[in-house]
Amino acid sequence: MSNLLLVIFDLVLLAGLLGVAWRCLASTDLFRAVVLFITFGLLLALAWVRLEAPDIALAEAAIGAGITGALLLVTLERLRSIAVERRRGRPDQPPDPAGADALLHALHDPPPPRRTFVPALSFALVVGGLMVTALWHQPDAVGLEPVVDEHMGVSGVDHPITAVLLNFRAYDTFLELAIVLIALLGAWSLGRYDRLPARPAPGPILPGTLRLLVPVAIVTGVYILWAGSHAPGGAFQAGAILGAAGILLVLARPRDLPMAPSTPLRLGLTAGVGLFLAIGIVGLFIGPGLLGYPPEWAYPLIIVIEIAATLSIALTLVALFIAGRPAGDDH
Amino acid sequence: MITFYLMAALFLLATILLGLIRVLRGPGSGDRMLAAQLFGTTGVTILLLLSMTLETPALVDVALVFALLAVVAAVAFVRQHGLPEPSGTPVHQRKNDQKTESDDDR
Amino acid sequence: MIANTLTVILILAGLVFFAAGTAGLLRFPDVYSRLHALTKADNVGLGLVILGLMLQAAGPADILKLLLIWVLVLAAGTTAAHMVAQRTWTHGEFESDR
Amino acid sequence: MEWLAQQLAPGLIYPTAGALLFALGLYGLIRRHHLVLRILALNIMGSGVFMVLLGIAARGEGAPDPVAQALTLTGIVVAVSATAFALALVVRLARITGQAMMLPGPPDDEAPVDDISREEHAPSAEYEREHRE
Repeated sequence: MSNLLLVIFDLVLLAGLLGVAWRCLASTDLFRAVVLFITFGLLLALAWVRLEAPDIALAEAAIGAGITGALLLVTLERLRSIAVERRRGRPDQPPDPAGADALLHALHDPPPPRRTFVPALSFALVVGGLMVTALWHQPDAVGLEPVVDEHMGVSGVDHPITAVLLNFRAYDTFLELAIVLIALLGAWSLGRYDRLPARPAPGPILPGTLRLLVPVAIVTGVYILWAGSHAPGGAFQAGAILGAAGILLVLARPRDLPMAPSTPLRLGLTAGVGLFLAIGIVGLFIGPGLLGYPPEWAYPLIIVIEIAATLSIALTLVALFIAGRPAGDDH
Repeated sequence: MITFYLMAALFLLATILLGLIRVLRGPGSGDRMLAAQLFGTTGVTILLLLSMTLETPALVDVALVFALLAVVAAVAFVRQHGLPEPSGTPVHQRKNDQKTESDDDR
Repeated sequence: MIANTLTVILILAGLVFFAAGTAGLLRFPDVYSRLHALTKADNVGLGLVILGLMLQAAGPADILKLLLIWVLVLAAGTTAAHMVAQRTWTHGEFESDR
Repeated sequence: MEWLAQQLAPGLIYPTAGALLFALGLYGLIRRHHLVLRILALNIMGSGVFMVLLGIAARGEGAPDPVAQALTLTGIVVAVSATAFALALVVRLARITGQAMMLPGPPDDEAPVDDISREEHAPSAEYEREHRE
């Protein structure tokens, strides 16, 4: 009975996911597309739960609920304000007659031309069909679970995913941190941050809620980080939670953003990558190899790297949300 | 008991899918945002029920994170479009024929 | 046994509130009434389910965690409802659809 | 009933749905013009890939493959950073050209654009100035 119910749950969930994704991509109103995408992230977290991946569900919860939605909504606001500015004209520039069009297009996308329907559909169907066929014919394999299980003793932690992330495949995680940092450098190379034209809601409600939520978020982030050594949790999830808390602060802040001074900010952003690399290089000389640790030192080293990585991920996510170099940082 | 939890979770999933009609129809962005907020709470409840069904206590942490960050999108929503100047009168009290500055913004 | 029965009753009551919230979301005429249906029904619904699950919890830590979740959702729901209402009041209802 | 439940095990239906999500995202990526929608399409494609990975990892008896889960975890964080960077690029593009869509081509490109009128996509003065320099 409960097996059958689980199957029904899966089918309803997947139908919902596909339906939401389809309506999202078919929207002409961008705001509607964004709200549907937020819902998509929620359903996705449920799907990860059903696939026995609570770690991923945790990360999806923090990123889907806290970061992506806010990022998309604020991008829409930026596009709208750019369109308004163009229509009105700026002090150094007369109003742009095409501005009215731009205003229309900033938050609406006209339905796509009929001409592209057949080629796009057939291409997507062929690709999807090939993938489905390949997946159905793929033989069942045990995967790497037994191998990981066998080596858990030397990993220094009790949670297999943390062991894979920070020990067995540490180079993946190291490069991942580097990529996140590079994304931030890319965003910073585009210029200084745009001050959002909108104001936060006046009144005591939002500050009061923040006073409750931000401390709880910090405690939860630290708890998730600590839990990572023996249960679902770890640096990525904790970093995402703390990053979301930072984004909440940025959003609620009137006008001026609470940017950290330049040097500590940069140190914090690079702490994860830097410490990881430093410990990895030390491992090359006195340990088993590059990015490897001696088993008896593994636990403390992993904890140190995780703390630094959490800090860096959280700061980077907030900086990516602000999208732009801190003001007064040029020379 | 487990069957009961599962049925409850399935019911809540169905309410989410029904609520999607409101996101699709709108008509205002406030309606859409409200629906998303309801989905967040329903999702938290589904996670709690699933944590009993699948016997995975970690799912309570996932629910905790969802509950913690449920407000972020709503705060971003208020910033989206922003609020008019403090002197601005509520839309309901404006005259229809009088085009105001913040109407242009839309 | 008694705990199980109570859990079932509480969760069922919670589901009724969720159903009412969804019905309100779909059937009520404007944002303000939808808001009202949704935040009340929704938070009471979660509260009842959480009360039901507390009876099944393994220890005090789990009970506290469940309680914290409820408090957080209450705070988030209240704040979100207030902000959506305020924004709708100052901006009008239909500004998203031109 | 039990037979049906076995046929529809998560290890099979989730990867299938993942592949469908990927195809759906691809379709949206090709058809939609607005860059934010294209970024959403890319994210949906990425979610499909994650679902395939995790679905295959969950196949069979016993605990799921932790390596696939760890890779997906890093993938999600990379995806959100890339999304943030892409959105920053879109805002920058909109600031320069006044459009958040793909432009049909450089200003002097005479290639015919039949589906969208030239008028709509005409690059702004600022864009032309930057390209002339």
